[in-house]
This record gives sequence, structure tokens and C-alpha cells, in this order.
Amino acid sequence: MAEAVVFYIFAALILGFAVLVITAKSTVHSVLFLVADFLCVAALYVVLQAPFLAVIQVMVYAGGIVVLYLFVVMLVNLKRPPELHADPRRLGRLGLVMALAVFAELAAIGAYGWLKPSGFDGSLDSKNIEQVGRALYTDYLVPFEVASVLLLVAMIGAIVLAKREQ
Amino acid sequence: MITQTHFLVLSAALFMLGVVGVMTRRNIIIILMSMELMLNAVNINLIAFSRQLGDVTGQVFAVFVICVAAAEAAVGLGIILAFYRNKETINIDEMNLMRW
Amino acid sequence: MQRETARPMFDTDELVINMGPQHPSTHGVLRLVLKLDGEKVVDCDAVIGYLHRGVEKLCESRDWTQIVLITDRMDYCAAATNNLGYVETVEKLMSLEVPRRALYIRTILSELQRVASHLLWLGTHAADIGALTVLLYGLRERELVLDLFEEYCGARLTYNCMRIGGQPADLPEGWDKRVLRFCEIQEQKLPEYEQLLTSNRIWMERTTNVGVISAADAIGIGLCGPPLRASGVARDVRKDEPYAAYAEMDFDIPIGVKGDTYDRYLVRLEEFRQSLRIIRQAVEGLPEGPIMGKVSRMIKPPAGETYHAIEAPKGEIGYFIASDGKSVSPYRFRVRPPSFCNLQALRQLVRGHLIADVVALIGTIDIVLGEVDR
Amino acid sequence: MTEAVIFPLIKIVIVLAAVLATVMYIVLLERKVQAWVQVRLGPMRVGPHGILQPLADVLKLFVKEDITPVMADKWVFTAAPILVLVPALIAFAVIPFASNDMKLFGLPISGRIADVNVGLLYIVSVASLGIYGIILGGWSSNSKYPLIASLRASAQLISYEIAVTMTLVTVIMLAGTLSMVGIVDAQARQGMWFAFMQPVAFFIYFVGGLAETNRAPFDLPEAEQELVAGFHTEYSGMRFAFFFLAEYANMIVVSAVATTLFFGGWLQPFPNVSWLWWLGIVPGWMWFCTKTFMFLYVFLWVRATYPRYRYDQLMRLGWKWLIPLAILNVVVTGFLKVLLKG
Repeated sequence: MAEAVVFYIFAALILGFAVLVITAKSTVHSVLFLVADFLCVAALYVVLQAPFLAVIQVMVYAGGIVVLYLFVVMLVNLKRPPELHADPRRLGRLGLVMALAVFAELAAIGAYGWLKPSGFDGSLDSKNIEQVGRALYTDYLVPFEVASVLLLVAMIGAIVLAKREQ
Repeated sequence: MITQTHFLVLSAALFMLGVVGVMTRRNIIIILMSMELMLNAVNINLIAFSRQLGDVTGQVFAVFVICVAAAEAAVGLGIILAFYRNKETINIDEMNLMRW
Repeated sequence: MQRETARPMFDTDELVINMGPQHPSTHGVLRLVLKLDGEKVVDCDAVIGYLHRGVEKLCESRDWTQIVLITDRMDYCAAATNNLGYVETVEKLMSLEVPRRALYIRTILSELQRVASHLLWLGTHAADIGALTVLLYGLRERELVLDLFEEYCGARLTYNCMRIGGQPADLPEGWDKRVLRFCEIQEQKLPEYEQLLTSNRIWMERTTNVGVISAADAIGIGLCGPPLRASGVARDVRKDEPYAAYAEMDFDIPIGVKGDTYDRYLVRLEEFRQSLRIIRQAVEGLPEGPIMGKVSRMIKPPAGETYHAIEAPKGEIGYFIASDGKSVSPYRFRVRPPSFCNLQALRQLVRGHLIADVVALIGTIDIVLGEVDR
Repeated sequence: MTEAVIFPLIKIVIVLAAVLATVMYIVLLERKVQAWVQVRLGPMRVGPHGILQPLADVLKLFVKEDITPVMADKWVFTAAPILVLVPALIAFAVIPFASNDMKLFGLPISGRIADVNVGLLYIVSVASLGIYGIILGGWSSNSKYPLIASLRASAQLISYEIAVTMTLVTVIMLAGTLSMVGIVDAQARQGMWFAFMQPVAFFIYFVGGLAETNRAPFDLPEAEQELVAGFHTEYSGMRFAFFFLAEYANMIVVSAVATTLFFGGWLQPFPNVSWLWWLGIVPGWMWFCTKTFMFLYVFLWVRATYPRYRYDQLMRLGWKWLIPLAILNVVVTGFLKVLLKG
């Protein structure tokens, strides 16, 4: 019962903030809503018994990535605000397509859930961090290393791109 | 009773909102942010399934997704910054040249 | 790679920022228009005149004795040397003979003034770089100098402590002892400042190689005083064209090597010691005799003009005074203020440095806006 | 129900009140310590030896006019101080003030609000959120000095966070747990505070902590000599007070975490020296507070002694010295751990 309440509250917040992210006029407000959104997602991870992921979500997404966004928004906003493209006809067409897609998707999920109802019977024990760590460093060691190389490449790439030419 | 389906619906809706953002907004920073929303939707899915199956593999993949999101943000924003310095715009419709 | 060179790939955004006239560390009402590239200063434009009171014009309508107290108001951190420069110029114009005792008293006063002014400089310069404690230490010792001045002439800031042809009053009883006592105290306190700054890593990193100016550039710009000597030019009016009783004093002129902020700091710190040395010699060798020369009641210099410069704490302060021989006030009065001349170097100093260095560099050239604007 | 809801609530209230009161008096202590270093007396007028000065300060901040610049982004401008203060305060949730075996009216009380098994990561992630308030406060003021300051602040925070987090990794390696309580227990078990096993990590943590809390000699974002007042130049009244509170609350967090990770938290010193048995009489939470205050004092002491770093020097120190050193420390610790085990 408590879980349901928590889930509905956070689900509503997540979707609400997501709507605000994509509709806010000011880019900075958008970024702020994005942070709020990520924090709510982190809360949802706690509900899903993944505290490690929740903390990582806050640390990396909210504390790192979005700060980067904010930085760029501030640098870019200095001169003139970016314009919002408004093409009502196109938006209308898009809306129709999107609505159909969402409908199809939700229908599929609903049908699946109806055919094969599933509660959360499998439960993760409290040793969440150890488990994730073990999986990362044993079964998924190679992907892990690849990911680290990816980050390194991204880092160098970002520096090269953002650096001014002398 | 909250079931897997609840999370799937939430995730689908969040993903769709991300897609709508990418499609409707012309501000490239907001487009990138919408993509972050979609990645988050994926993560919710992964973690919900990990919970259902009692297996941490989903969480491991969520870590990878976050990792990729970080890399994407760094490079993407680097490109935006470089482009902005040159063209003074971040409207995606005006980004129609492969070189300058 | 082929690329149009006409337009750089990334054009730089320059941010124009106004530092002052209301800013905590522009030492008064100096306004700097800084062009920034990120944190780097591309260009700097000093806007002055916010404290302009028309001192020079004002002096042309006051009689000769009244002008002494107007000179107090130029460099209000070093009023005694301003007085000295003025009275000596007038004495030169009138070819007056000043008694030796008066000359010695003047020497003591102007060296005390140098110590006080340098203490204020040290404190504010260090505070600009973030070392607040040194400011309080410096003010603590400056208070002692001000007490001495108060005892001698009754004022603590604008002394009006010299007269054309001599001194207004003889030394109070026991004053010389107290001056020597102060010298002792000051000598003991100098290592305290040095402990906090001289070999402090952060202080050294903040000051070495910041605002380097070569000897040739320094002369070209017209720098004077400690900044000039820190660039390696041994120019000191006290030695080169001795005035007051400096010809009879034994002292050294510290000079720097690189001409950076750290050198300027070291030079001024050494000047403390030399000043104390001069004060000791002057107090010990103080001759007996009158303190006032033979001056008529109505001072009216003969027609003519003259320029005379002395070494103020901040540099060379020169007075150009023209008299028409008829009226009771100068016909033309012009000051060459050291702060104004040293300020000219600021632009060259700050270019290419960061904002944090700008405040350090304003501090290192030691300006007083009352003197820059007059 | 009582155990799960009422007790934590009471604890939260107590901790919040204690933190806010400490902040008020840390400000007074700072002024006093600085005054003593600078051969002054410090505040003396309000109450004996200025002991009521904090109340006067708070009153002044309350009644001061709250100004919002006309061109400021009003929402963000209002939200920024809150965004700074909240992370600083919620970090206290996992800090263990005392051991678990405290008794109050016969009821067992644990000496913390919550013991999460990701406690240390929680603190790191919460601390990384504090940056938003600073960036947004500087940006929304729509003024140049705050903007420069907030850019400085965010760059500084991000770069020093890496070094600090790296030092935490070594602590985790030694303790084998992420729980704050577990880390203190590990120190009790191993019979040695981690500061002595990891002096390098402790040093880096403390320097990084100075930088992360924007304290001298790393107080660039609010260097009044350069940037007027830094990112809160345009703030006044209570909103300014929030920034102020947050800075000092962050100092307390850094000190408290340093105490927990490196100086044994609530543990008494020298538990194995028999003639020092009387040290055990002092309750654990008092040891904790004493140690924390020691660190706070060092914060103030450093401020009164050192000049300020320059922006590029600060970055160089962080990236070229502290981060490599911290990584090296992690590697060495790992090797030693494996070697000593085998």
C-alpha cells in the first residue's frame, strides 16, 4: 500500500517534470526541471531496491551531467535566447503520430500484463552494492573497460571541441 | 499492488515524452535533454526488470547507460559550444552545414 | 587543412566589466574598464577623475602659507612628504636658508611618513591578495607612527607639519626617545610580516612573474619610486639630488631584479629597514639650534619659476611653481604626483593576466586616488 | 510506529536545531578567532564578550529588505538560496553522532538519523547537488560579477570533488563498507583511526574540503577583493542568510565527515592505554563534537593565515597535484591491501 502511494506520487512527479522540461520557455528552467525529474527517478530506484543506482543517478546525472548542461546553457544564453521553432501544422501531425505510438505501446504493455501478470516476487537482498560490484568486475569486466575507454574518448573529444584555437 | 506493468507504463510514457521533446523543440540543448529523458526511461525499465528477476544484471546495464549518457552529454555539448561560437545559434534547423 | 583564415573558427566573446569606482579593492574611486576573455584581461582602461577637487587651481588663489595644508589633501596617506616637497620648492624659489635642526626634523618626519605609508600599502596589498591578517598587523604599527605625528603636530592624517623656512614647532620633550622606541618595535615586527608573506608559497605564486616590467619600459612609462627601483633602476631622489638632511645620512637603495610584484614587495620591505636606519641616524645626530629661518611675515617669492622633486613614499613627487613676484599666491602651481605617473603602467601590467591579478597589481603600484585626481 | 516515525522526527529536529545553533556560533567563533590572530578583540558589544552577537546578526538579517533585481529571473533567484541550503542540511541524515548503544529513559537510541548502507555515497551525491544553488544564484542575478563567480565556483567544485571522492575510495577499501557507522566500527576493529593509516588521503580530503566549501585560501567564488561578493552579490536579507548558513553548514558537514572517516567518529582516543581509562567517561557524542570543532577551528585558522590562490593556480593544484596524488594513493592502498592479505 505504502509502496503504491510512493510509486504514484513519484510517477506523477516524473511525468509532470518531464512535460515541463520539454515545454518550458527558458532553457535554464528546463534544466532545473530535468534535475528535479532525475531526483524523482532516483527516488523510484530506491523503491525498486536499487539504492546504489539511486545514488549513482543523483551523483552522475544530477551532480555531473546536468551541471554540464547548465554550464553550456549559461554560456550560450549570454547573448540571445534560442528561438522556439513553431510550426503548428507540423506539430499537429507529429502529435497525431505520437499519440498513436503511445497508444500502441501502452496497449502492448497492457496486453502483456494481462496475459502474464507479474508481481515482484524475486527480491534483491540488501547486499546490493556488493552484487552490482561483483557483476561489474567479473561477468561484465570487458564492457566495463570499454565503457571507461568510451568516457576517456568523450573527455578528450569534449576538450578538443570546446578548446579555442590559438 | 504495484506490478511490473506499472513501471513499464511509466517508462513508456517517459520515453514518449522524450520523443515528443526531440520532435517538437528546435533548441538543440533541449533536444539533448529530451534524449536524457529517454535514457532514463530505459533505465527505469532495466531496473524494474532487475527487481522482478531478482538479478542485478539490469542494474549493471543501467550503470553502462548512465556512462554512455555522460559521454554523450560531454561530446554533444562540446559540439554545441563549438557550433555556437561560430554561428551564434543553437537552433537545430540552422545546423544544416557539414562544414564551415 | 583548408580553412578560411579570415574568420577564426571560434570567435572569442569579450566581456566588458566595470571595476569601480565603487569596488572594494580599487583603493578609492578608481574605475577600471576591463575587457575580459574568460578570466583573462585583454585590455584595461583606467578612468580617473572621480576625486578631482582642482587642487592645482585652488592653490593659485591661496596665499603661500595656506597652500601647505592643501598639499596634505593630495596623498592623504603621506601628508608630511607632500608638505616637504612644497615648502622646499618655495624655499628654493626664494633662496631661503633653512636651519639644520629643521632639516633634520623634516627628515625624521618624512621617513616616519614613509614607514606609515608603506605599512598601509603592505596591509592593503596583502588584503587584496587575501591575507587579511597582515592588514591588521600593519595598521597596528601605523597607529604608533600616527601617535608620534599627533604628538608633534596635533593631527593624525593631514599634518600641515612644515612651514616655509622651517618647522612650526620644536620637538616635544622626549619625542626623540619615543621615535627610537618605535624604531625598535618596528624592527621586531618586520619579521612577523615576512613570516606571513615572504616565503609563503601562495604569496610567492601570486606575486612572482606577475606584472613584470623591464627597466627600459619602466623608464619609458615614467615610473618612479619603489616600482621603478624594483625593475632594477637605482633612482632615488634622496641619493641623486639630496634634499633636507639626506646628504648627511648613510643609507642604501634597495633595487629589484625582475621587476615583478614580488620584487616590488621585497623592495618596499627593505625600504622599511632603510627608513628606520635613517630615522635613527637623524634622531641621534639631531643638531641644536633654531627651527625657523629668517622669513618675512608676508611671503612673496620673487618673480620666477622652479621645479623641485623629492622622494615621497610612493615615488617622486615634484612641484612646479611659478611666481609673478607681485601677488600673494602662486601664478602657476603644478604637481607631478607619483601615483598618477605609476598608474600609467597599469595597462601594460595587467594585460594578459587574470582578474585576480588586477587587484594585486593595483595594490603593487600603490596609488592614492587623492593624488591621482588632485 | 514510534520507533519508525517519531524517533527519527525528534532526532531530525534536534540535529537541525543543533546545526543551526552551531552555525550561528561558528560565525561568532570565526570572528573571534580571526580577531585573536589579528591582535584584536572581535565583537564585544552585544552581551558579555559579544556572546549574543549571533542573535543580533540574525535579527538584522530578518528585518533587512529582501531585494530582487529587476532584470533577475525571479523564480530561479528565489530558488537558488534554498537549493544551496537544503543539500547542506540533508547531508546530516547519515552522519553518526554517537554509537548505537545509547540509552535514553531506558530506551535504546541510535546516535544517528539513518544508517543507510550507501551512506558515504549518499553524502557525496548530496554534496554534489549544492552546486546548483551557486550556479543559479550567480546566473539569475543577471549581473556580471556573480556570473563570473558562479562559473568559478562550479569549476572549482567539480574539480575538487573528484579528488575528494578518490580519497573516500581508499577509506572504503580499508573499511570494506559504505555505511558511515560501518566505517567507524571498522576503525574500532582495526584499532587505528584511518587518518594514521591514510595520512595522504586525509590531507587531500581536507584540502579538497576547504576548496569545496569555498573557504580560504580557496575562497575565489566570493573573493570580495576581486568579485565584490561573488555569486551572492545581489542577494540581501534572508536569502543572503541562506547562502551564509549553507556555507557554514557545509563546513560542519566536511568536518563531521572528516571526523567520521579519519578520526574515529564517536570513538574515544587511546582506548587501549590503561591509565587513560578516564577518557571513556566522556560520552561518544561529545568526542564527536570535540573532534568536529577541532576541524572547524582549523578552517578558521587557515583563513586567518593564508593569502588566496588564483583561479588558474587553484585549478592546477587540483588537477595536477591532488587528483593524481589521490589516484596514486588508491593504487598503492590496493596493492598494499592485497599484499598484506596474501
